[in-house]
Amino acid sequence: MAENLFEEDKVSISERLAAEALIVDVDGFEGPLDLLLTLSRTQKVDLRRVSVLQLARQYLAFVEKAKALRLELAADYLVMAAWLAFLKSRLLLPPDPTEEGPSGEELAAHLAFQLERLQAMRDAAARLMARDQLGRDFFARGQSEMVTRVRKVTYSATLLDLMQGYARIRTRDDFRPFVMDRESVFTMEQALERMRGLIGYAGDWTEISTYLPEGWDGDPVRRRSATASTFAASLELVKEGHLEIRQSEMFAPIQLRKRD
Amino acid sequence: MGEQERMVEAILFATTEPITVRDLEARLPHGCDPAEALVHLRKRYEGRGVAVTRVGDAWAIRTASDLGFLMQKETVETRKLSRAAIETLAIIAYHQPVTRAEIEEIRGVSVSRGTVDQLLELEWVRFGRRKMTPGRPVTFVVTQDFLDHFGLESARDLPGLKELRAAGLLENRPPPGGDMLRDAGNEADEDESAEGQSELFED
Amino acid sequence: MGEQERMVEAILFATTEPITVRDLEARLPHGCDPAEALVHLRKRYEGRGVAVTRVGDAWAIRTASDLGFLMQKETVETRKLSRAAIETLAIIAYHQPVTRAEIEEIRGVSVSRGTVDQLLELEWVRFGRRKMTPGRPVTFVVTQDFLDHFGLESARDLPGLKELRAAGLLENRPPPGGDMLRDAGNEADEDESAEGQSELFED
Repeated sequence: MAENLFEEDKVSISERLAAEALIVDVDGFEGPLDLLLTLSRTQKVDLRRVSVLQLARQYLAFVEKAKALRLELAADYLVMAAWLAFLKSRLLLPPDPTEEGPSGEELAAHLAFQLERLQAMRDAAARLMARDQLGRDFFARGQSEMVTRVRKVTYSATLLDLMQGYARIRTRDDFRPFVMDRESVFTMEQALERMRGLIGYAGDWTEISTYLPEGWDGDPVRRRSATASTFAASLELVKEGHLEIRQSEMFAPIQLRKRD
Repeated sequence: MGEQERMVEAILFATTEPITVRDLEARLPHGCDPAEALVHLRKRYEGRGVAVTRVGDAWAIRTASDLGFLMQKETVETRKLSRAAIETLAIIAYHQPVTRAEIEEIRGVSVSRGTVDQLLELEWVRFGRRKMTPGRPVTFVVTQDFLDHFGLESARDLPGLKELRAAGLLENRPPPGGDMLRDAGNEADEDESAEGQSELFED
Repeated sequence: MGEQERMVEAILFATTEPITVRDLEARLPHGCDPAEALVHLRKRYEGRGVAVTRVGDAWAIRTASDLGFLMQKETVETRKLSRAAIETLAIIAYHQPVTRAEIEEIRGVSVSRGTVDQLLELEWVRFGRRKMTPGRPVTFVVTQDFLDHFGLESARDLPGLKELRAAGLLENRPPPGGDMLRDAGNEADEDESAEGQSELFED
């Protein structure tokens, strides 16, 4: 009990500040592995000797804290939490000889390896960027000389141009089946045939919309096509002298009547 | 070699314009004497492939005059390949061996003669085996020059659609409102509109 | 000074881009041996204001890097790379040829589209050979421009490469008992896992 209190005290101020910084900065992490790496720094040991068990506890505590503060954690943070909880139980419980799969130690060793490798790549990146760089520390020729004017045109293109070009075509291609789609088109021939069969019954003025074929009045695309072709067919029938057509004013209903 | 000479050498090499003694003085650390360094440097380059030469009241490093013949190849004008040519080239690379009719089908527009001629002239594509289909049409394939130019080991190493998508070069879905545009394009099946349509969907 | 050395010197001075031994050979009169001339030339420029440097298979003259302070005027503002882009670049350089999935495994986070796109656009990375694993995923490798930019003779000269290799940190060690972590990670990102699956069925 006394020891616990002592521990609590030691943790205070600086580490608590660090923990709070973590919470506030959760968006600043590039995924759970990055967060684990940051947490591992508080252990102040060589990454090869990092205590994965302790790390798992720290991570789970972090997730709990984030939950308490009602911070939204991305799904992969929660997946990692679940995995670490599983790992923790494997590390703490005596191994069950009947159970299949890797031991807790193996899983822990791999996680330690991943952390070490990520840290190594971070260091490598820093060393790379610290190198002398062209255009900053050392320089290419300022005046590339082209003395004799033999004009020869060459064409250049980068792989990126090529791929973007291809992507452009293929994106268009994705829509192709739709572009070629003719199912929703009611042709004028179809409309004419239909109207010829129907006009025998059109004794009095009747709205053109009633002549639309069945099943073509729901979907706007189909409706538009059927309306256009029915109208065109009507005009054709007027021209042939079979029909009369009228409209009282602009946008008013168009009406048809059989011509005797 | 004196430190000042080194510095003058580096500046002369890297500047985009011939540089005057006064400008050199301004760029060198305080107390340097570029005029003297230039004299030494000039002597050092005597009889070499390049020379320290005076251009008006400024200085530059230039190719030795007897070696001008080596520079002829350097005077090339590079132009960007047209979009039609790029697209045609891409289709050949991804679908080879491919016939002209197939290219037209994929692009949705007819392929002008000039486009293919240009690619043939660049030696980026060549004629492949004839297809065993009616008419035995000729096919196109890409060349070793093509692979060299684009830094590919083989045409199979070209990234696929999924990889293009992953690299952000290909958008997953048409932009919202794409339906309407598509219908509009549909009504006129001409080359022009197909071309225009693809531009609408681009990016 | 040999005539061949003079000619190589003139050509190297005239261009900004590194030039390959093969291109040198093509430009020099028949029967020249640029490789040998380069060895001499390189020695001749040791300790000078400019240096003959090797960039992959190519050669270029660059100013000595200790004189960078003189060149403020020539500096071009380079686009600032994000931390993700820098890390991804380092991973590609040290692990090449490396697949996107491997990069993600090392970083523990999915690689955003823009990141690879940016590196491709800078021409610091390019697509390499496909991996002979299921799905034949495309790989990334670094380019000559990358080497040139960071003053590296070859990718083998990357700082700390040997130590990293000796420590086993460049290995692609599979997790014990299969892809637990990665599978879990994939579930979080539907798009990504769908991609992984469909890649298996590609071709």
